[in-house]
Amino acid sequence: ACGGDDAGTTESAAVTEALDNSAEVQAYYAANPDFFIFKSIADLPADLTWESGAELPEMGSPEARKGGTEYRALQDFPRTLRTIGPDSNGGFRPLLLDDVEMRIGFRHQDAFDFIPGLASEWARGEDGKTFYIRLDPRGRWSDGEPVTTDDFLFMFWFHRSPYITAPWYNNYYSTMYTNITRYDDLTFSVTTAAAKPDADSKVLELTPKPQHFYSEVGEDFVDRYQWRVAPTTGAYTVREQDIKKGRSIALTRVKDWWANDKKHFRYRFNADRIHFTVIRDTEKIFEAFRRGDLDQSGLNLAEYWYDKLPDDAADVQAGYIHKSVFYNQRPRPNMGLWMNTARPLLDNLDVRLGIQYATNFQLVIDKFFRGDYNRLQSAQDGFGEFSASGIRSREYDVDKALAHFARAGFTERGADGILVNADGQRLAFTVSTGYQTMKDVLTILKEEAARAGLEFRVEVLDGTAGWKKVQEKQHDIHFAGFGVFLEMYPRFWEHFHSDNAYDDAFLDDGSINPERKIKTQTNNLETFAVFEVDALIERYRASADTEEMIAIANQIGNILHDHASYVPGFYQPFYRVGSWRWIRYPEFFNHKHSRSSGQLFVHWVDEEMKQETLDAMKDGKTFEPQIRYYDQWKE
Amino acid sequence: MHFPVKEGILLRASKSNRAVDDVSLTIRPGETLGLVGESGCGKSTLGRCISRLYTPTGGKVLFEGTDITHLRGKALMPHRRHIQMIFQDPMESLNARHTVGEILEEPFIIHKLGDKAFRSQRVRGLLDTVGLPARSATRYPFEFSGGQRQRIGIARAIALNPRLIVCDEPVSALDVSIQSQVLNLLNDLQQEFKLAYLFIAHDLAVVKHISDRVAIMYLGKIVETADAETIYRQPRHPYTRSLISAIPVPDPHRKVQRQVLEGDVPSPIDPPSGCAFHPRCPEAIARCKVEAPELIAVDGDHQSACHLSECP
Amino acid sequence: MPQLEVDSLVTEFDTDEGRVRAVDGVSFSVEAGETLGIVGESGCGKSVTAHSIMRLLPQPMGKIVSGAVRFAGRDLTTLPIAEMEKVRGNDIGMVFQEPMTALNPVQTIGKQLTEVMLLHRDISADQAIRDAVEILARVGIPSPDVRMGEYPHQLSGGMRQRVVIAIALACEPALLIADEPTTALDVTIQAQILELIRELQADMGMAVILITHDLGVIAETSNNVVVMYAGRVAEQGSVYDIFDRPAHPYTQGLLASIPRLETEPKSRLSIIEGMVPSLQDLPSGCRFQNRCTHAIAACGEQAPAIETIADQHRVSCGRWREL
Amino acid sequence: MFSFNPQTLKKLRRFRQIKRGYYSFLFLSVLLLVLAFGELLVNSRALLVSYEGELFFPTYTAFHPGTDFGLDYSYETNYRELKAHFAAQGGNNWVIMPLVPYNAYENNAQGGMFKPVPPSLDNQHYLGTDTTSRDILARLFYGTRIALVFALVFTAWVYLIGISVGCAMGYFGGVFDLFFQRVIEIWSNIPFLYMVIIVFSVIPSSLAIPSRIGILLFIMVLFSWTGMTYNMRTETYKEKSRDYIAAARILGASDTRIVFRHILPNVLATLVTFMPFVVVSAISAITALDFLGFGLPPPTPSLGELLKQGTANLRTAPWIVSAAFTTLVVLLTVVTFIGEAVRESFDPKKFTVYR
Amino acid sequence: MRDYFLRRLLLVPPTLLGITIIVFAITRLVPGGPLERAIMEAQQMDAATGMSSQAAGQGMAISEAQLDKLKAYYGFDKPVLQSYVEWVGKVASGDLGTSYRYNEPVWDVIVDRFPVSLYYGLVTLVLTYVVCIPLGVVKAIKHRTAVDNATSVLIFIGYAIPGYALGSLLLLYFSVRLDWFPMGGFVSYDFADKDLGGKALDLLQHSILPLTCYMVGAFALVTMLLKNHLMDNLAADYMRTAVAKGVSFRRSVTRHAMRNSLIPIATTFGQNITLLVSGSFLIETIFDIDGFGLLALTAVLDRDYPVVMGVVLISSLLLLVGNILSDVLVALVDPRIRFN
Ligand SMILES: Nc1ncnc2c1ncn2[C@@H]1O[C@H](COP(=O)(O)OP(=O)(O)OP(=O)(O)O)[C@@H](O)[C@H]1O
Ligand SMILES: Nc1ncnc2c1ncn2[C@@H]1O[C@H](COP(=O)(O)OP(=O)(O)OP(=O)(O)O)[C@@H](O)[C@H]1O
Ligand SMILES: [Mg+2]
Ligand SMILES: [Mg+2]
Repeated sequence: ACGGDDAGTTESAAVTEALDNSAEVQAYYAANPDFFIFKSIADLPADLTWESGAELPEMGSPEARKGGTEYRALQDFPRTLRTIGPDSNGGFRPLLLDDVEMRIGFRHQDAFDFIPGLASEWARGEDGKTFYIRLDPRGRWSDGEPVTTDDFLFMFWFHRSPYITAPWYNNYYSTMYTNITRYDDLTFSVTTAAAKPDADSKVLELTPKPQHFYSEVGEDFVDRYQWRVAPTTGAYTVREQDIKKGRSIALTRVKDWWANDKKHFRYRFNADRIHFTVIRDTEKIFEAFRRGDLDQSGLNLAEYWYDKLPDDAADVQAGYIHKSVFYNQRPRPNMGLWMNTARPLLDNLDVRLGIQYATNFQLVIDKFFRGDYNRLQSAQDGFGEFSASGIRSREYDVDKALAHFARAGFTERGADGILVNADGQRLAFTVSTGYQTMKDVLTILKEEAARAGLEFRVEVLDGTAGWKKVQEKQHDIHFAGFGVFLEMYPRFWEHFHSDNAYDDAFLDDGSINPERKIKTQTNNLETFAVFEVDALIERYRASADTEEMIAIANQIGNILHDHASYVPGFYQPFYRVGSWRWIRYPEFFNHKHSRSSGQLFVHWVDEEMKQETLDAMKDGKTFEPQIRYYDQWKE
Repeated sequence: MHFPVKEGILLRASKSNRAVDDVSLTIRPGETLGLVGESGCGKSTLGRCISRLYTPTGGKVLFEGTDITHLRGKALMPHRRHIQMIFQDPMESLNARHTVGEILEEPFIIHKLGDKAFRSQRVRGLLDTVGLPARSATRYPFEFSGGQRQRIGIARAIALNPRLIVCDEPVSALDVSIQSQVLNLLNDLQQEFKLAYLFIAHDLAVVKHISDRVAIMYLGKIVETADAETIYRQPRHPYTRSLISAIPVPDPHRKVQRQVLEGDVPSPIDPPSGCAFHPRCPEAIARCKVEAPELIAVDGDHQSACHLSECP
Repeated sequence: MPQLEVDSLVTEFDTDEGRVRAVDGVSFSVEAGETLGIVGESGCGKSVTAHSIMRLLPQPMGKIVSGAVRFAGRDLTTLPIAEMEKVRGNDIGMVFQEPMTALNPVQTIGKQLTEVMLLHRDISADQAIRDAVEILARVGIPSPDVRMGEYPHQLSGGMRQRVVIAIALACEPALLIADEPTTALDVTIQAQILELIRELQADMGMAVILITHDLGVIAETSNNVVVMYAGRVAEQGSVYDIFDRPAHPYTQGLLASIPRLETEPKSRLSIIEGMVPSLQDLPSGCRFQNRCTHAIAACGEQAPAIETIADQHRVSCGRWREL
Repeated sequence: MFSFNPQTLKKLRRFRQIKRGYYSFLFLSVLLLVLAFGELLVNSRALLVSYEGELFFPTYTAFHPGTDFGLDYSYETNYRELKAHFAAQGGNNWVIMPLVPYNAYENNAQGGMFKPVPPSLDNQHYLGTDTTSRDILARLFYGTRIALVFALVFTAWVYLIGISVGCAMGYFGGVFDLFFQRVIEIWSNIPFLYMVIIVFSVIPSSLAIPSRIGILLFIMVLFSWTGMTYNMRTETYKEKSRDYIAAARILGASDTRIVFRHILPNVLATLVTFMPFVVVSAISAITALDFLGFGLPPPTPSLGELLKQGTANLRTAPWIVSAAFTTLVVLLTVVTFIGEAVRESFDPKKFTVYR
Repeated sequence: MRDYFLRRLLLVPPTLLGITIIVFAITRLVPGGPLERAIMEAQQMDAATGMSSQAAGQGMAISEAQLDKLKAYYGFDKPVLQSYVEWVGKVASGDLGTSYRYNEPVWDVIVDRFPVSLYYGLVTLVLTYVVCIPLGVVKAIKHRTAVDNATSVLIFIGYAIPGYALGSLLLLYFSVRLDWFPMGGFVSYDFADKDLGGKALDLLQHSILPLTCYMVGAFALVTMLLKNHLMDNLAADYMRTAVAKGVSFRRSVTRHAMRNSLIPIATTFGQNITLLVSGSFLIETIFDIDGFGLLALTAVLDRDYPVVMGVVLISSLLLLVGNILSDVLVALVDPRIRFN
């Protein structure tokens, strides 16, 4: 009954141990009739308002030329070409899946609304949590198979399957959705668990899985699919012959890609080939770029932008290399100090407040990041109205810090200037981090904190050890940021609900359970447990009303600010690149939500210009230098 | 005394080096027993068994009637005082990092005798006894000549008033003109302290000069013992005879007819069958190949281990 | 004409403590077919004298300062090195003091033995091997063809010394210098080696210089004797002169101090008091004066010249006439 | 104990004659002395402050809050600013700063930025600053001090353990020896740096920096003591069979006496020759670990960390790598020269050829 | 002798067991294994790029059961001893397991790196011997002359310089400043497109700096070893015997002293064989050479324990076998050696 049955059989014939899971999949559908619902097209509700997002502006430039090869670097050869399962979450996955593979729809990167991808149109059901989708009949997998409803049904089986060894996916696809209903080959609906305001993104951002390719998914999925390239609906795929393990890999444009002429896509994915060389060291990547081995290089760090490739560098002045800054607006990674309030002293509000005032992030931003970065105001910045409570992070102020520390009993300075209390206890905390690169930041903070009589013992761990430490809640204060992506509203439950701090944090009456135990392996790094906040978070989670959610989010934001257990750090409000002249960007390219210049594939490689530039470099001919600021989204 | 020879993958002791094999001898109080033999025949090993540096594989060492063969630690301490040793290479036997004073003081410290003043007085006394100036105490061994170093070794050996001293080639490393000084000293000390010596050497002339009785050793066994005069006048064992004839005589008029022994000393790991000496023996008979001769008395105190000497 | 004539040989060493004159004006000569014995205490310069003859002094410390070594009419001390190489091993063979270290540990006996033959004699390699086997047999090594392929460590000390002798004799030299060839060996082996040298000398008619500190060996083997003390010749003469009529107090003391089989057991041996002075601080005048029972003030003033007592018998003592 | 031994004196004399090693030794001794009193030379605290007629010597005392000198803050006085401040006031107050008026930790932003600044006499950053505007000279200075102290303590421990185990193996022999030979073979084959890196992450950060350095030291010693045992074992074994030991035994000396009075003093003399090389390897190892980011906990000044910074900023701040490299190489070369000279003076090679 | 080598060989497996069990235990006892790494990668922001990729369900807590499943996948669900025994069992059947990081059999991962390290190892080894042996001879014969002193200073400075530190300086001057050599890597990115000559040139350009770093340290050891032993041998009695035979000085050095002096070099040869393949991870890091050393280092950093175990196993095996090989070599060149 599946579209890819034929292909599946031919494919599996080639493998020694052929497997065919279609029976198992069908049985699973049958065993979960509430989830996998089969109806006919006649059952489709009639009164739906179909949307197509077609009116949203085009992305990319009509000037873009197709063709050419772009040279990029990878820091690490992908550990697998699977996009799911162990080790699949590496730096190459966006190029296989997130940024390339077509979804039902995409958020337009300026407007928050959706543009169609695989779908031609969609509609929200009246329950607010069911979405009806009509697939674009042109939709094809890169192996020529059509994209059908069955690929979506299969997608649920696949993501819920234990074979993929990906508990987060299992979890997500089991709890976020309540059913998928098949109406016909191109029409189906998906229902989410709650009618949240952003339920549309939960559905529209789904990507199908080709059943004909995954027909051999079984116990040995992880190994069997390790290096197989799945057919894609997107513009780029990896050819077998381009996989040079450990050294290089390349993306190649799919021949006659079905969405070649589709609005929002026609001016994107321009280069014919994108070649990735593995260069482990960030320095070396930059050097390779400077030699012209690579076409572009990120210049996010101040030292690169100002020192290593300054505006007056010869190649920049000659116009061979262009520098660009793109400002953006999107949820910000919440880099900052997470205080473990379960630790002695850190359970004292005054100590925490003192730490807030004794932490000089502004200095780091001003002097270390050369004023490029912005101070975070809370752990939930960048969510628009959801982050609009107006709270400001506390400025460095030795006197205020000293005052708070004094209130906590720390009045005397020891011989080295660190405060001690009456018991002779020093005001000293370990500040750990898993980011080797942030060592300098912490040492600056340490020096500054010492003025306020506070000692930070800096501990730079390697990533894994650092993560383990916070997951086991062994830290005093940890410097980290959680990954964020483009979504509508911030999450509170993971970081601030008492469920993630203690087992049975409170007794029924809301008083503290004296026997509670710290819960490990959660993201509540502050061991934050406030009874009222629990209630707010629960309401927030349940709410379908945007306004209500905004109100609660801001309310929680204020409480968190007062609780002072997170010292907001900094964020980078832009991304910066250096690119050789032949890498072209659309004239007014900059999208509000984009997180990197390559994410949308709107640039193109101008081979003629490349030749021209190379010749010019030989002859000493120069061009107009180009240092561009795309600051329409600067806050 | 058998030294195991370890061989094979698992280092099992498959054979043994019978360095000293079934040797019986007695040393009477105040007497010198000379022990002569070729290199590697087991002289030192025997000496070291007696001074309990080695624990013999079999047999007994009786000292003044006490079996000291298996005594260890504290039990051995009283006997240690009474059996001392002088070594061949005086430099080797003195700790180069200690002053002569420290070296001579050590016996008293180990046996917890006297206080500091007593000890330094004894050190001076010892130096005097062996004919070294008192200021030697603050010097290091390498600042002395070979003969002087040997005197230091001797001083250490007599420090505790021992009754037996095992002298392991004490003069071999010394020059002729120095050798006589040391021999005289040893003789004087014996008179003065009523010492018994086991005097090991391979120079028969020296041995004869200093010994009351002499034992000749070949390949781990005693082949002949007798008092010093007898053994030169009437050697019974063919090996003894060839040894004596091999000694170069410092007299150009006496051109001796030398009886040169063929071949080398065999290895004690696989000694020849029968009499160990038979492959080199000029007088060997068929019986020598199969049967090892016993050490038997041939004439009073004179013992010999040769089939031919049994029925003279 | 004597086979070898050493004339006022002076050899010095540069050491950390300064210049040291190890051999100071030594003269002697050897006739073909004769044996010259050199005796003396350890360190008195016997080996240095021998090495000087062969110009085998360790470079860059050792140097022949003056004197001549005339061999078959040529002065070896001034011979160009290439010429000297032809003399060594070919005209003069040398047996060294330590048989244990004198052979290259990683070359077979055969190789080391044939090397000297191939260097000096115009023969084929095969011939050299045949000759080598023959000479090994001659020095009394059993199954020489097997031994040819063996390494020095597989041989006992006596065997090794025989190999060294074989090397020294391989080219039938006119002069053999044997530097304490038996010191490290057992009495019975020592007798074997001495016997061997004596036989070979008789066969080949070569001159032999035999260095030893064992007066017994000298008495048995030598025609003439040189007694050295602290780098100088104390006395020299025929073996009978030295043993019967020793003129130098040192020679006398030496002869008196050795225990002999005839001496009374446990009797006091006469001794030479004191010890050899070190070459760094030699007394002025006679070098033996500090140990000499007959020393008088004059001995400390001037070094005694070597004087001829009778015929070959010469002595370097200021008071030999009175004693 | 053996300083009066004429043999040792002779060795010392020979050592003095080896100019390269001897001058290196003098240099290192001076360096150690200078480093020991480094606070007087390289420090952000003033040597001497005269304030209102009273003299202050802040170098080795507890910190003086700004209020002590009439400033309005309670944290440690910034003496450089104080100096400028007093000068501006023009009163009788004055400040004498050390030669290099910076400590190894403070971020002294130049031109308002934390970034590497090239060497300059004007701002008294004689070797420039590192990426967070810390004075390179100060960091090198204290980094060297820590590296040297670390290496010396490391060497001491390696010797202590190596000697004890090796000596016991050589002395007791038999099963004990066999057992430890196995253990050591296994232990010494464990890749040292990898293990340090892996184990490194166990060091609890709640400890103060000195304790963490101590633990690092412990781990490093744990994985490197084996090298010493081989020599020690064979030396002991050799020494044990010598006659002077037999003599002591005949006198009734106990094992402890033999080991401590006789064997050790004799063996140690030869082991001394390895010491500088152990120091070299310790400095190299700790620098390599720092270079990889697994060494001394930040912000401890360290050569390896500077070297790492330097390599990351080859293009923009070549003075960092140059300074760190030069220091490291000079330090290691000096110790190597000493080592070679010590070896040479303990075991002079006779140069003799026969021509 | 045969017994000796057999015994040595028999001792290899238990030693390997000992080594691996200790390393295995350490990898288990130390926090932050591959499991944590997987979880971290799913959740923590990547500081370098300032972003994390988007994974469904990210940030959600996962249940115990699901965690157990991950543990099982990474093989962390069993007690140390049991998993060690399983590992040994697999190794015995020739399977080193699968790398967490490369998702390839560990053996393949390691074998991939061999050619690179082998290239550097071999070239270093050959160059070292080619340079050091003549140099050692010259130094021995010209002891305490200007030549000797000057080369001593040079090689000791070389000895003192850590290779990786030199590497960074060389990079600074020769690659960054002068642009004579590439910044690192084994070969250029476009190596495959070059012709044979171009390939050779490219390889040469890439190897000069790393080779320099590899060799500076090795020079001192081999040269001084040879020099000291040659000096001992020059002064040896058998040299006097040789000269007394009429052998010329030059011949006596080359025929007699040299062979004896090469014995200690043979002793260290075995260890150098290990160097052949193990490489120095520091130098490989600096020059970004994807060899065995870098593999080992990244495996440790990545907590890729199967690779760590594989590397430890193989390098220890090589070292042990190398040592035995050294002994064999020594026994070959030195007839005196009869191991017992
Ligand atoms: N500690 C030991 N272990 C094993 N074998 C030994 C030991 N000591 C001596 N031997 C062996 O025992 C035999 C006798 O040795 P010993 O030293 O007693 O001979 P020696 O007669 O004293 O010789 P020399 O005259 O050379 O001193 C020799 O074969 C020697 O190799
Ligand atoms: N290479 C050298 N360097 C310095 N001094 C030397 C050297 N060789 C010998 N001498 C000195 O020359 C003197 C004579 O040494 P020589 O070897 O000739 O003595 P010898 O009579 O052969 O003694 P022995 O009987 O011990 O062999 C000794 O004092 C010695 O210190
Ligand atoms: Mg002996
Ligand atoms: Mg000599």
